[in-house]
Amino acid sequence: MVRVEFLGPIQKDPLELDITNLNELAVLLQKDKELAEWLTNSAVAVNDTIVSSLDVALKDGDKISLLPPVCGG
Amino acid sequence: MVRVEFLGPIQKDPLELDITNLNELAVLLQKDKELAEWLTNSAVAVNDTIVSSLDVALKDGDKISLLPPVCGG
Amino acid sequence: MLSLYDGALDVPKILKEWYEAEATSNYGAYIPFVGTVRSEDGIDGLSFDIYEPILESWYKAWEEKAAQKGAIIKMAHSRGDVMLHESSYIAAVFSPKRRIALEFIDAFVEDFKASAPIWKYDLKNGERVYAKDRSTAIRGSGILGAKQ
Amino acid sequence: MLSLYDGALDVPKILKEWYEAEATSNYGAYIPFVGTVRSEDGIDGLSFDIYEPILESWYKAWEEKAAQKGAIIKMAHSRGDVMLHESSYIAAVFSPKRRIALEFIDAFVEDFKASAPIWKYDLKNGERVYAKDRSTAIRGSGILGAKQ
Repeated sequence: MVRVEFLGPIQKDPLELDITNLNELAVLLQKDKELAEWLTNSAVAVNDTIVSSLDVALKDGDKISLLPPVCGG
Repeated sequence: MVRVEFLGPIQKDPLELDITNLNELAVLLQKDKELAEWLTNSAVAVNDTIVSSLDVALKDGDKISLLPPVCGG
Repeated sequence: MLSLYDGALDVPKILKEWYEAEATSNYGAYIPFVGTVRSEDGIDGLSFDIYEPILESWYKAWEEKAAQKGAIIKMAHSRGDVMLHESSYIAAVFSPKRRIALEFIDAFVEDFKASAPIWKYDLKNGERVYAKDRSTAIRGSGILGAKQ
Repeated sequence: MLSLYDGALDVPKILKEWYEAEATSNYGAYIPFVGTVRSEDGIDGLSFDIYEPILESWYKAWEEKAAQKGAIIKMAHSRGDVMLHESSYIAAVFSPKRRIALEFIDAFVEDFKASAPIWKYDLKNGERVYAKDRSTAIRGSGILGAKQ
């Protein structure tokens, strides 16, 4: 199982999913219409490291975070 | 008479000179060998405004300042 | 040093602590950048969410960039609500020479704005509204939105 | 505001006074640049001469440039001796937005270094030696040296 967290303004509870890579995650999340815009403008971190492609294998216990557009300061 | 002041590290007392323009001042100061280097690297102000050429007429009571290389901060 | 505070920053106190902490470190230049909540669009204040694990790794990478130039950085940021004319952000650089400090503070603050995992909300009429229009997508965003 | 002090600056006090003076002026960005005397070449400290009439007109021109961008500046500098690890210079900009503040502090500090009528001396072995090699001729210098 991997855990998926939605950060900042994305109003969605964490998910526990049985997936092995980020492509599977994309397919699953794209079924949720409320996430559509967030998927196009959020960055993705695996175990707190931002990744730049979906070619990432996942293992049991991994944490995935969606980071929507930021504005610190 | 105009007054000529030497600022910062130029170790020279002020002069009171009877001149009518900066060209005359250049001729006079160039006779002082100790000033030779300062004349090449100092800026010139007339009544506290820096000037960019010698084509400046002087009148009685004007103040001329020589400003050697600076390093504030 | 990265410090997070609940609510507004005590700017004079933080600037003084940082200055005194490096008083004998032989840095010739100290440049803090202080961000303060402005009155605009009728807001009462701002509010911030921070995701600390990634903020810390982002900050650590900037510490290393600073070290390569013989410089150090410090940063403070608010969590939660910060009202009008209060300050929520200080970033600072200390370096031996001024050019490095002037260039570094600019790059550090700009990358903070573009990359640090902090989300801003307007406090207005008792609501907390995501400042979507002023927010920036982190580089590499959108990969989950591409059609599979 | 241009403030000249005999000897070292009380940096925390000045940064606090400036911050508090503009606390409700609705500036989003405050960037002070602090210059501190570094230990190098065996000096005991630095010493400064200032020619105030031209410093004031130079400063006034920068105040006007700042006003054109909706910003304000403040500056403090030491006269006379400032010892190792003490500070002699603070320049600051306040502006509504960060880009203007970041660009302005850089231009303001660099022009200060190139143009402000202040002369620096090393304090070393009880002597006060003009820091000739670190000094910059003001733009337009040398006109009196040209052969007539």
